[in-house]
Amino acid sequence: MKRLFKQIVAVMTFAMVLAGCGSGSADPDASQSSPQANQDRQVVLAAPRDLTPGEKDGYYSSLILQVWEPLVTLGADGSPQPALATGWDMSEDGKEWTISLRDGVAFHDGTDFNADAVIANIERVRQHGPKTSPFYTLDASKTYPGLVSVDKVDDHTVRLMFDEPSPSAIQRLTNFGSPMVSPDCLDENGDFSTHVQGTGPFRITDHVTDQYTILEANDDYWGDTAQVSSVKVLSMPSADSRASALRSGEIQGVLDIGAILPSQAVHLTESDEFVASSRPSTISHFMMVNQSREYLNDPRLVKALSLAIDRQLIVDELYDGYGVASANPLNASELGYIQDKVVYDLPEAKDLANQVLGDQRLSLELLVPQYGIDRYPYKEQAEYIQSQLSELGIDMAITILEGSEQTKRRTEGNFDLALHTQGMPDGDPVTMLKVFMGPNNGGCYSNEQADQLLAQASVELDEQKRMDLYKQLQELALETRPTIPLLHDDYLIVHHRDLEGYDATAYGVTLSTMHWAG
Amino acid sequence: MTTPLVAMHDVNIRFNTTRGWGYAVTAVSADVRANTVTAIIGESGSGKSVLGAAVMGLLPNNAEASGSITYAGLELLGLTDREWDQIRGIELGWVAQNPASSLNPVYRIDELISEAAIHRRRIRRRDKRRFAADLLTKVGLPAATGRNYSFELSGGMAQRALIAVGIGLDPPLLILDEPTKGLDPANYDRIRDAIMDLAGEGHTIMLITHDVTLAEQVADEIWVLYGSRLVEQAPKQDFFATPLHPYSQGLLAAMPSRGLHPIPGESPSFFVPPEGCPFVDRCPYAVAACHELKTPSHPTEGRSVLCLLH
Amino acid sequence: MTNLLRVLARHLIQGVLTLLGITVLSFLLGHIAPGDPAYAILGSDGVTVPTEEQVQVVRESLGLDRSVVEQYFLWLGQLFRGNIGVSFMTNRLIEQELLARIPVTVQLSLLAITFLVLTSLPLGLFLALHKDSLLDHLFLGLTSLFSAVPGFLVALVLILIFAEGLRLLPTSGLNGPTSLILPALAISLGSMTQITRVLRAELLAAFGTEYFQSARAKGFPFRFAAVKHALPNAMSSVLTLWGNYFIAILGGSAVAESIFALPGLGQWVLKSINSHDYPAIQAYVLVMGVLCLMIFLVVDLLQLAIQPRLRRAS
Amino acid sequence: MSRDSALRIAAGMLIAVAAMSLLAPVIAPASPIAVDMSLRNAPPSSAHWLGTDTLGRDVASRVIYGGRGALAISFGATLISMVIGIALGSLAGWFGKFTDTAIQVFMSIFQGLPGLTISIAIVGVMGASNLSISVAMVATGWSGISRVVRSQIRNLRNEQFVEAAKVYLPAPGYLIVRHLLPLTMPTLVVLATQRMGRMILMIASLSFIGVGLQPPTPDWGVMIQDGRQYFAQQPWALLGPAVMLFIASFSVARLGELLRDRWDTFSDDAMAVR
Repeated sequence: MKRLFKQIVAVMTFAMVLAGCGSGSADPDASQSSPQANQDRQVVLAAPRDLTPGEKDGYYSSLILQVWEPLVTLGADGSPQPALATGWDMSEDGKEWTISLRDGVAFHDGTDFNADAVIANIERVRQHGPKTSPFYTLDASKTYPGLVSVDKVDDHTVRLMFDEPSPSAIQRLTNFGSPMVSPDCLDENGDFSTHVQGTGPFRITDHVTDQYTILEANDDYWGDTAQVSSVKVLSMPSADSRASALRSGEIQGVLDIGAILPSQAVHLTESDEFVASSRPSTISHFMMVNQSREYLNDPRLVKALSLAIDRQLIVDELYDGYGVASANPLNASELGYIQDKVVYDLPEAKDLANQVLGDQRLSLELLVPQYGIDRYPYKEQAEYIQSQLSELGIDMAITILEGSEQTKRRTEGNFDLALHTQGMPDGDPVTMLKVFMGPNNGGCYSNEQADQLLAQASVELDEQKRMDLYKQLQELALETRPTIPLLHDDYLIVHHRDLEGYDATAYGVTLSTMHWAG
Repeated sequence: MTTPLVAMHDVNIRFNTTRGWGYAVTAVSADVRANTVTAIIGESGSGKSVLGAAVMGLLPNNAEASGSITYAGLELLGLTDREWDQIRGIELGWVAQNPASSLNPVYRIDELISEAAIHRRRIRRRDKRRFAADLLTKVGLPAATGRNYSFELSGGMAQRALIAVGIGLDPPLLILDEPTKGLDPANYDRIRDAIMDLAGEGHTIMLITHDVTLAEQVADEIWVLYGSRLVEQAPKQDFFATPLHPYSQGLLAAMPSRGLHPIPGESPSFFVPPEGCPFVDRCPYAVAACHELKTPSHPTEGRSVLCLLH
Repeated sequence: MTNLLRVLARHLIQGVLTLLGITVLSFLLGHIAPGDPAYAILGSDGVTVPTEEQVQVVRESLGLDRSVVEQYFLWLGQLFRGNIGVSFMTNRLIEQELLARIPVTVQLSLLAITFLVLTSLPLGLFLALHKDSLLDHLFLGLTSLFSAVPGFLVALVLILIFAEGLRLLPTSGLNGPTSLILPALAISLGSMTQITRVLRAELLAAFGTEYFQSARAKGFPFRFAAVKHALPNAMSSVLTLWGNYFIAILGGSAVAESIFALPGLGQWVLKSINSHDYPAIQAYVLVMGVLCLMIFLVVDLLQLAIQPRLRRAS
Repeated sequence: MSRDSALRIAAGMLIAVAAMSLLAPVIAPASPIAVDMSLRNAPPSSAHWLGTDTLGRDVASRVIYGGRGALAISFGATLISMVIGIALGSLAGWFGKFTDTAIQVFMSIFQGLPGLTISIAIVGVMGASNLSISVAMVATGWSGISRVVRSQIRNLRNEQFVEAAKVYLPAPGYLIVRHLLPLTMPTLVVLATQRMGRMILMIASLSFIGVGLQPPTPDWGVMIQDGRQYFAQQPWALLGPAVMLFIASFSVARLGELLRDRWDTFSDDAMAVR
């Protein structure tokens, strides 16, 4: 008898130990505090990806966590605005830029932000670059093309010397173009030895890959300090999980590109428990066409593909109006953007397709990146395109691939069609246009006129002439279709009504002004 | 006349089976006197094991029992589970039919022997080994057998271990169901002696067996069951000297010591409710009236027989 | 004791044979995969269009030009040296991925198995003791219902009720121990009803045995005899069957990890599929094979514990 | 409810589901793949009995078509699994010694891994298609059947009538097929139905986690996954396929249970839902 009970008790205790670790231990951070000090209560947010890729990443963490700050940021109209740099001016010949730096700013580890720190950051990118990252590649040849030297004028002024006129050098330094981190947190090959020590309103105190990042407010921030003392940012790849975490009160808000699907935002904000906030974003959505493949090298078929897709319908129905339908590869919030009138003409598309294919059916493969499904309605978008293309006599198979695998297949030219998002790395329109019209644009598009215009625009000193060159480039793109742009989306976030001061910006959220409702 | 320990009056037991009612025991009335060995003999399917199970209250749940069985004056039929638990083991001891499947293979023999005593706080767990050892030696087994499991014992050893288990709480009434079935001669004698010792120590024994020779050697009283009815009841000497019921005579004639003469014919079906004397179809002296015979007659003191001849 | 060693030896041999079989299966999987590993490796380190010679060089280095059998032993050799291979996707050694992810899947499956045992033991016993009661019939109906509901539907319902509805448990992700409760329930509920039904049937059979009857004859109340005498015997016959349910739960963890976004083996293999990372899929099959063998071994050891017949029989 | 009437109901439900899937082109009210973006997530109406999904496709038609893939594959794969299972099972059961151990080891590979793991690996490597899913289903299906057939053939082998038959029927193959297998037929039918029920669930699970049948072919598992996101506005996009999936697998599983009880044969309980 005794032995049997002993066995049962053993099984029970073993199970209790296991289940014990399963019993809900109270979450230490969410300590319920008295009303007036409730700003100490930790805010929990979720993003579709890990916003802190860590030490091997060029930036360590994303700009939107406001841990590190750039020299220059982007204004609403797409023009450069002062951040850590207070002002800048260009020499007559456009080869020399003098930048004045903000005074009285310190990194989180206490070291001063001054000319030497800026030079160290720029040298880091030039020597150890390019540094890959899920955000943007930190690459000196893209951010400072033709940079000869950078030297210190005084403690708070630096001068950049270029070997050719660089009128849009400052645009290229916006946001991800110029991350300023403390030189002491970098190791010998330009990677991070500790959490990134930036100058921003938040500092990182803890991080577990693919799970969460914890931010604490930086009390001696040069600007107005953050209103909440602690933020926990979870990494939740699946859109359904983020929506259901909002509904269950597990998180108070979402952030980063593709934070919430438009349809989920519409549904969540039906009740007044949740509030949505959106602004035109710097992200555009494309359908890349491999114009080296048979039939796809025929511009008529590419035009047919473009005409067969009702972009306005996609924006209104799948993105619930959060976005701008457009065939222009340049992002809507970019300098010199021309708002084009989208054309949807299925009959003409059928006619064009018929001219190219005759009555035989063409089978193609559309590559859909997994991040597209996690952040955007790419699944419905793909199936919509599938049904439209079947009207043109094209049987399209949908293949879902991990982001990195899809990028590899695109760079190898091993694809027919591919849905793809492209952010605006910096304020310079030429960078963006080069991605699609430049030499290795992955779509095997080549056009001398485009190359010529691009070369001119990057050195043209006169601003008016530069804007005119941008206009010609966009018209050329609309005419020759290097790729099939679909829309520029809105940066859309949703948060619980208990959280105030939490709004969308062109690229990110207002983390520092966020606070608990009174 | 010693007082009857177990008194059965008009006991009927039938089973609700998928093929309709099966009649196992019909209108049995008889008494078991204290400190005696009553042998209940009959061929398999005559209802003797069912009668034993009824006294222990261990009938399967599709069985229906009527009439009265009293133990020391206490009516057993109709006791609640709790009441049964009070008397089983302490008052009534049960030694099942086949030892191999009646000893739980998961526990050692000493655990099986002493678990009831420990459960009723007769002994403490610490004394388990000694308690079992005493009982094992009593039934002629080495004390070390206690550490074995049932599948490690031979048929004879298992049978004696089962007896040790049954007499664990020294119950006044012991019911042994076919204790000698399938045993080799050596073990047969040991079991027979064990039964006689138990009787000697004052246990009242109901011995259910098809082995007439065994009954002859150990029993004080003989009951003969046939076709679910008690066809004859008599003290041993009278029974073996002058068996009255034709079936009893046939039974004795079939014994090896008396020439192995088989009884012609088939035994009655389990599903046919018995009318009158169950032996009527095979009885050389059968007459029409035998079909209506209901009550046994009592030719002499302490004997009864269900037959018109007496 | 000799029996214990003999059983363990038998198990070891059987396990090794099975594991070898699984390595063959996982090797063949890698082989029938479309595409050429050489291309995949070349493609991943930035060489835009690998030239024919380069591909040939890599093929030699991978031994792809030798016979299949030779390649298998070459690959097996690598395996024994602990080098499961490099994942095409992340270029990281697969071991690093495995070491990070195996604990999650094991914890999830263990918790699911614990739920299973903790509910089916008492429930099976209760239903056997209350045979044909209303609850008994209700449960039997529930069992055939549950056997038809897939794990992922159970998960969706659980999320709707406990996470979003009652806000008791996290909806997904792995932050804190409570996030394993719902996924574990999702993958074990289906099997829970099956196992309880099987245990109930075995208990009812045990109630009919002679050793149970003689236990009752000793005056033990029905419940007491059921626990002490019927349950161990019933357990010994259902335990091997339970082993199969535990294997099913281990497999089901892939579904739970995909719905609840748990960074376990299942989620990893699904990601690897989306990047055609065949070495990762091979590694997944191998690891699951090893985990299953462990479960079978534990089940057999438990069998030895509760069945003296196995331990002692000559 | 008597055993037989339950049997008839379960069989009836299964036949109804099979007929629905087979006659889908005839009975479906609309095309299952016609996209109509202007009518997204519409509630049930006379035109669309169960409303429309996120792309404006008719949910009712997609539910009716949804079973075709799963039922066809699970039925086909069950048959093939039976053939392989019986062949190898008989070989192992009849010959014993070397062939038996060899086949046993081969079986232990597929027994030693969860069905879902094998399926994910096969479909993952071969790419999601009807062929790869069928191969996966056969790979996870045959070993259970072969194990049962082996044990049955082994028991029957030393029956007297088999000894006698051996005299005038030297070729074992013929003897097994003509004499032994018919005896195991009830068990095989029970196994087949249980196996098919599990396959229907497995295919749906594979589709749900994204390795199953590919769009645009309508499939219950995929529809349930897609329907999750718009569950609040249009619950039928998820409930429709979920209910049909349940009915299909419940009727098959129940049929298996009832046949098992009716013929009182060995059931495949050991093979849990893989």
